[in-house]
Amino acid sequence: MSLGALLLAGVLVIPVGAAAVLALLSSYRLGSRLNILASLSTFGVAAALFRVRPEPGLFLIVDDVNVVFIVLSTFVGLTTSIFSAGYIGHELEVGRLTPVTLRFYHAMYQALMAAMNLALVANNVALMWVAVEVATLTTVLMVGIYRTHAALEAAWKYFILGSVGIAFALFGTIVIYMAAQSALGEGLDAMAWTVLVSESARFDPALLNLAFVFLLLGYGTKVGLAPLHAWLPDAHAEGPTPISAVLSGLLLNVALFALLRFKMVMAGNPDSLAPGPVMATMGLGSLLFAALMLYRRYDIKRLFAYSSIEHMGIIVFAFGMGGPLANFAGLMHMTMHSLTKSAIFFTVGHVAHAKGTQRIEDIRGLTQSHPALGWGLLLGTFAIAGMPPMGMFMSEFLLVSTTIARQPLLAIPLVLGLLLAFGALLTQAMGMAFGEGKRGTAVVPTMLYLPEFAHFGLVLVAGVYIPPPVVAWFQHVAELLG
Amino acid sequence: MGVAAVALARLRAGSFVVYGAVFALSASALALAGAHLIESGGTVLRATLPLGIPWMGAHFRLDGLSAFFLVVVNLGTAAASWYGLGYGRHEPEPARVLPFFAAFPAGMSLVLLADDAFTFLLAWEFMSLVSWALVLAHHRDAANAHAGFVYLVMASFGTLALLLAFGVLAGVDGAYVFDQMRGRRPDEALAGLALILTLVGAGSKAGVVPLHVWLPLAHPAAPSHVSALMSGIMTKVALYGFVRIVFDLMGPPVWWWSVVVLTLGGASAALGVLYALMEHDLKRLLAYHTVENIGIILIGLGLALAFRANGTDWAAALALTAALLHVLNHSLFKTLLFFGVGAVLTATGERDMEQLGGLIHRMPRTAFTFLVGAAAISALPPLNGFASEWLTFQAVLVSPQLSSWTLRFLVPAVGALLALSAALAAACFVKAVGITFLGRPRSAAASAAREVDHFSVSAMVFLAALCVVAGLFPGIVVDALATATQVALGTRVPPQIALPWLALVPIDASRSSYNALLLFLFIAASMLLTAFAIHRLASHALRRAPAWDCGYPDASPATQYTAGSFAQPIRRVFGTLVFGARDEITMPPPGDQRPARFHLHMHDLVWETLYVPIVRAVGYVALHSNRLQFLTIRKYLSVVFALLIVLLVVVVVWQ
Amino acid sequence: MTAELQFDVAHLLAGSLVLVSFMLLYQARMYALLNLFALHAVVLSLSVAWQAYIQGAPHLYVTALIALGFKGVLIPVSLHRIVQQLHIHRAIEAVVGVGPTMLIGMGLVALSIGVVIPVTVETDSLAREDLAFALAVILLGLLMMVSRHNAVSQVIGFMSLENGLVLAATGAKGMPLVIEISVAFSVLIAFIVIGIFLFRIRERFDTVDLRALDDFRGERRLFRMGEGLDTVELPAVDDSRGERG
Amino acid sequence: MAVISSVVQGVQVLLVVVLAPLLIGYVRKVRARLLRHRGPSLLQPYRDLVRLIHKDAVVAETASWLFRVAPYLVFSAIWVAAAVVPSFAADLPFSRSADLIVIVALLGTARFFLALAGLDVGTSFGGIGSSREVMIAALAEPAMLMVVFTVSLLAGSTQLSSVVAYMSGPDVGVRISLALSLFGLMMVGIAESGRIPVDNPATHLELTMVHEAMVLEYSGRHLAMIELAGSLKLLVYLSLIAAIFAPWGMAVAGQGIGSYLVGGGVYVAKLAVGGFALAVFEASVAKMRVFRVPQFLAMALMLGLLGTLLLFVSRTL
Repeated sequence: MSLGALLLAGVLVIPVGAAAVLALLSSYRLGSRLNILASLSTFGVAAALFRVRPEPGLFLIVDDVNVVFIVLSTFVGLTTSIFSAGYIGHELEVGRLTPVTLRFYHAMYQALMAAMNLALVANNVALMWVAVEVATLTTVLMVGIYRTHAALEAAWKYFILGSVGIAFALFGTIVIYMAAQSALGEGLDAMAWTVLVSESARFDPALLNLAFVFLLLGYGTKVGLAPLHAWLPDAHAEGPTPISAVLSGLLLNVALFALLRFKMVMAGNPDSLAPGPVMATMGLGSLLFAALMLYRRYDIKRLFAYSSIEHMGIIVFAFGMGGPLANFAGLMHMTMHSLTKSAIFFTVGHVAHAKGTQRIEDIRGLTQSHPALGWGLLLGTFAIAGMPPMGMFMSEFLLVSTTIARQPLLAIPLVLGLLLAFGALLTQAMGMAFGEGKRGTAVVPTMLYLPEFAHFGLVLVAGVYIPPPVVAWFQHVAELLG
Repeated sequence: MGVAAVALARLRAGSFVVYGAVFALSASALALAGAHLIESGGTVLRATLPLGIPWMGAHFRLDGLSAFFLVVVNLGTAAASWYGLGYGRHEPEPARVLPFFAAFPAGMSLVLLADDAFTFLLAWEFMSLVSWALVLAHHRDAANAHAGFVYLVMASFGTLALLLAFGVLAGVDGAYVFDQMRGRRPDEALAGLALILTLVGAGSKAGVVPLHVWLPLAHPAAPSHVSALMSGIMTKVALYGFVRIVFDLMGPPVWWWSVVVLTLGGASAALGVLYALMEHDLKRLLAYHTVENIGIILIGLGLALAFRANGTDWAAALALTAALLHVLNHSLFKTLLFFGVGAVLTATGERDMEQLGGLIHRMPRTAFTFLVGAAAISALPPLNGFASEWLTFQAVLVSPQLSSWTLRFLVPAVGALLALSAALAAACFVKAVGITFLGRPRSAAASAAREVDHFSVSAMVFLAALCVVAGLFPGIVVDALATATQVALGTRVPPQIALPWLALVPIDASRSSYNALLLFLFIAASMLLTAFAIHRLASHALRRAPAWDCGYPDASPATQYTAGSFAQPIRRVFGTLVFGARDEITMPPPGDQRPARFHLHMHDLVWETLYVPIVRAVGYVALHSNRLQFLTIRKYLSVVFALLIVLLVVVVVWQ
Repeated sequence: MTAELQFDVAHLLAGSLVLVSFMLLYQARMYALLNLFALHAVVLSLSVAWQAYIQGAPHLYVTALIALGFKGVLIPVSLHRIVQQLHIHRAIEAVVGVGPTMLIGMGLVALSIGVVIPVTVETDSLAREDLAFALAVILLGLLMMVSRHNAVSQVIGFMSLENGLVLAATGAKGMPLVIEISVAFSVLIAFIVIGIFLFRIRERFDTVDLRALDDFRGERRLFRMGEGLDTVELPAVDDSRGERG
Repeated sequence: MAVISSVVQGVQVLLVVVLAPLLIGYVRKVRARLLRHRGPSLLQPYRDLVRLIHKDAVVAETASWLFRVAPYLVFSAIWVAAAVVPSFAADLPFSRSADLIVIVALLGTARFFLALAGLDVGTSFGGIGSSREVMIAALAEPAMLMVVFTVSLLAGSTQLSSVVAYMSGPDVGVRISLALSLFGLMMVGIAESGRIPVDNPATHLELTMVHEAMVLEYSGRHLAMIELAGSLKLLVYLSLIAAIFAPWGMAVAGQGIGSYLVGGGVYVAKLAVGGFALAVFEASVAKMRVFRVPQFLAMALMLGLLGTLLLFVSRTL
């Protein structure tokens, strides 16, 4: 068993094992420590995958397409675990969580990590489907963890819509298999994504189209594209903040990643329906809709949940546009968004603790009362709005400029959406950051700022400099996406 | 960018060090840029860093044009930081000013040095962001928050427009480096689109009507030395963007481009000064004057475009030189004037003219420098403001060279607007100086005012001196501009330095010439002569007595003319048209005890007709799109179902 | 036995599954609905078993057994008990009348066939026909979910949808992981049923017993669940936050 | 050569100052005669000036240094402008240093400081005066610039000497534009030098006065300076009109002393005619309300602009 295979196994086994142990562990302090430790080791192993890779198998694979996302998700998993260690302590004091639920919480957290890693490294489309479903179910359980009516409602809504999405995705997968099986014959080959991509030219286009429609709707529900987004805001708003961070930062990415793999399959087959226009339309729709919804938000977490929808819209639009520039922009935007948005949710969690509320009206003058939080929130808002020198500026630069050059008419709604969203976020963020702030409210220990500012640091650097290997991977994926 | 690094590194050491460092750095940068502008003779320095867009890198370039604007930026920055050494002490929350003050000039210089679209826009937006933070330095004031919001939204709107323009110029294969763009020649329609987008983008930052609404809100909100930078310098950086893109990057112009530019310029010039006349808040007044002067510069640029499209490059060089000269001059006196207002603000805590008066007795130095600045901005010879407007008029008078009939009729009309705005500007500054500094104090604060610290005063004196020098020796400045016009047009105006008595002869002597130095000498000489003669030959006795005031003087300062009453005649002439101004007087019948009341109703028509509807529409749609948030799960499922059916039908139809 | 006999039987079974879906759609009484669903499951397991037989794929028998035992027996019984315990209305009120529902259903079947027709028949037509029927069953199940107010009938709609999935999965020759998938789905459905039981859902999914709305946060203060904005008074388009000032 | 021309320049500089009061006295005299009065003697303005100069100046306590400097500044600005306008001889050395636009601007400078001085003491009258003054100027200056445009577009130069050369040359025909701008310039001149119907130099009635209200606080030598400056201004406008629209008989360098004498005679004759016309006009119209003045000047502005635009038509026809 080669080193690469060991590493790959590590990425999956460590979280699973940790989940088992955490389920048994009663002390929550120990639990949170172990949680961090497990995430750290997972991240270490994943980072090692940059250097050594296992030879691709029919079930699991590590290649240019997913390695960046594996490392990214394990990294965000690590920082989130650090954040949640501080966060749940406060939750216990307030009494919204009990040690028992915390046991469950930690176990689920690691299970979620395992599921997402599996979804990323899966080469077998059915396996990927299973992994995504497991991830969804775990998040459903965690969203409902507060047992409040609102939380249960959110979880239930998420669950029902999610299950329908899962069913669609499964049907799509089956049809893909049928298409492949007629060309490649029965067996695992017809489910191995690598084979699908390379052979898709020989598949039956009609079946591919049918499959893509269902896959788009199925995984699109997870991505949170309007009008399939209904679960997303409530799930973000009512669940514990670390989970909101993971949802926005990682799960959306994973679902989108699954979608991308099938887009590559479609791209391989000239006769099949071009997925581009459909995706571009849905992306623009989500962007505009979410941008408008940002204006009348009263709950800070819901606000940023809608901004996630908006950005998923941008990304899907980018991939819908296609072409080297737009695809590169989309990939870059995915990465930047997951870093930024999770960092924003960290900040929001602190803010909610410091001010004791999630209502935007009740949060005022942060830069005065909690400078680090206030400026952090502003920094996050600007990063998410694509202000320089943050990373999203580069992706939006590439996307907008290539759009006007290729499809001038599409540039209008795109720019309109960006501007609307920016205006909304700016009003809300300025209202919270400036003005007269009440001092004396709870203070947050500086050490807890570590994760968010680590993320912001990365985003800032990426805005002006991306290491060449990452660029090479992105460009390779971009060309695969066609 | 070095400015930011160093200054931020030393931030902890307090405001003095920061301002000192910024001063030192900008002064040295000024020296370098100036040296390059004069000595280099058009050589171009390039640098490429492995930053920015990976496969492209960040390109930087220093040529005559950017060198000239670097001079403008760093001159203003040096003055502002020197001024800040004194003014900054009164800052309640320096931590909200210092880092951004240090980063702001860095952003502007970066814009000037950028040589690819990405770096350019990055620096551009960074500049907006930092200045936004400065606008919100006093964030408790709700008005400032509003100003900051409007400003940043307008700024990012402009950036998006520029981004689109670059997208058009860069084409499908993304040629973002400026050299590649120069290489490509987009067809006429696309180039026109790019021009409009550039005009919107750069114009929204420079404050071109009707995109100027943020300017009178944001500039006053910031601390005064920052207002000076924003109003005097940043708007110029925006114009640099316009010149760089339109003259340098885009291909040969088409005649109708200049029609657009000239129209907007004329509108900005006239409307800006009218707004300013109606304004009694000193900083807002100055901000509106920025709109006016940007309009004047834009007229120059439009003429340059027209002549270039017409093939008469010498005239284009003249017009562009006039515009650039005015860029420099306006940066000088606008910075000076904002410093003066800042001094008044520190001395009295008042920005509202109606509360001021008589300051010339309390703060003579400030008053004098402000007077110089006012005379310069009102284009009075022999100061610098007149030199550039004179050149612009000369450019207007070359218009018979144009072949397009539209332009032949448009240009004199624009010239009329230019003349009108010049006259109104003079009126406006008679008001500003007269009500603020002359007469009798209208409030206790004004009568208790004291002259400000030496740093501030010396900064103002320095700028005032520059205004005079640049006014007396325009020829030298024009020669220095030659390298800049070379970059933009490939030609220049004939060299001036060799002319007798340092005259200014843009075309040839029989056509027009202007000699500020001689004029100044004559005026000074005759003044001294007459004064001397009269004092010597006739009486020089002087008696002080109470004001006569036609026989019935009134001690109360309230009986003086106020800014509002001063502007009333002009308001009656223009206001009803432009602002829908309506004054309503309720005069109780004789014997009635009630006091008579006077109400003035004015509307900002641009704001009300252009912006309010947009805000309303967004609010409405946002409100009503919320219905989608609260459906039942079954309804959401139905939506999903419907979408599925639609997509399936699409597939069926497509197959 | 000849190919066409195999084909005919498979066709028959799949077709009858669609038929049962229609009956589900038509059925308006609770217990009858449950029995019909049991029938649905039985037909499914039969067709799966038949597929196992003709494809010679023994693992499909497992799937058939799971379908029969879990969905044919376990779920219907538990649903019976839930209906009794929660005193759910015996009559199911539909959103749209039966007639229109039927028409829509017809349209859906036509659509699914239209989608699948262009598939070039280098694959054996068996898979193709199966696919068409499976798609029809799925769409009908979804239609049932959106056209019924009653929670139980919505669950049943979902499960019939899932039956369609299994039908498709088994129809695809030699598809791996079919068992895992069916197990996974059974888990999912179990979750739903338990959820209904836990949350005491009487009528609709989204009314999770709204008796005590005490600690509602965020939007809920201004917007009540499941209601449009029209019934809720909002601050007028407010410029105070700086759009206009 | 250069010596002669600079001597001539010097003569002109002195001549304008000497002639200005006489012009005022002449206009007053003619007007008085038209109104069947005898009127004061032609030399009365000189006497007034001398008297004022020898009185000591009374300055309000609230006045600042600006108040005392302004009169000299105003006077010398207008004086320089007067020295540049060709009166009896063309292309003098000064004229190279300032063209028509500069002349307009010089008058503007004078007005700027005078208006400031009006505000300096802080009385209501000064305020009325200067606010009305700048309102008038805000329309008069662009109108004048339009006239300048027409003329210099026609002559292809803003240089007065070149303009004179062109206008006295052969290729200037009778043009509608010129007529329009002549009227425009006349109206501007009337408005700017504060004559009836725009302003009444002889009144102290607060509702009507503009210029007088502005200088109300002045006395002694300061007042003398301002009076002299005012009369110079009138002279400037008259000689501008003369130089542009009636450039005949003007001496050109190198024709010897005789031509200069002739030129001087012609110049005085032109002034006499202009002053007479002004007096007749003033005697025949009534002072208009302050808020009809803008319409009067807007008319002038329209005339100027119209002249400029028609120029293109007539030139291409």
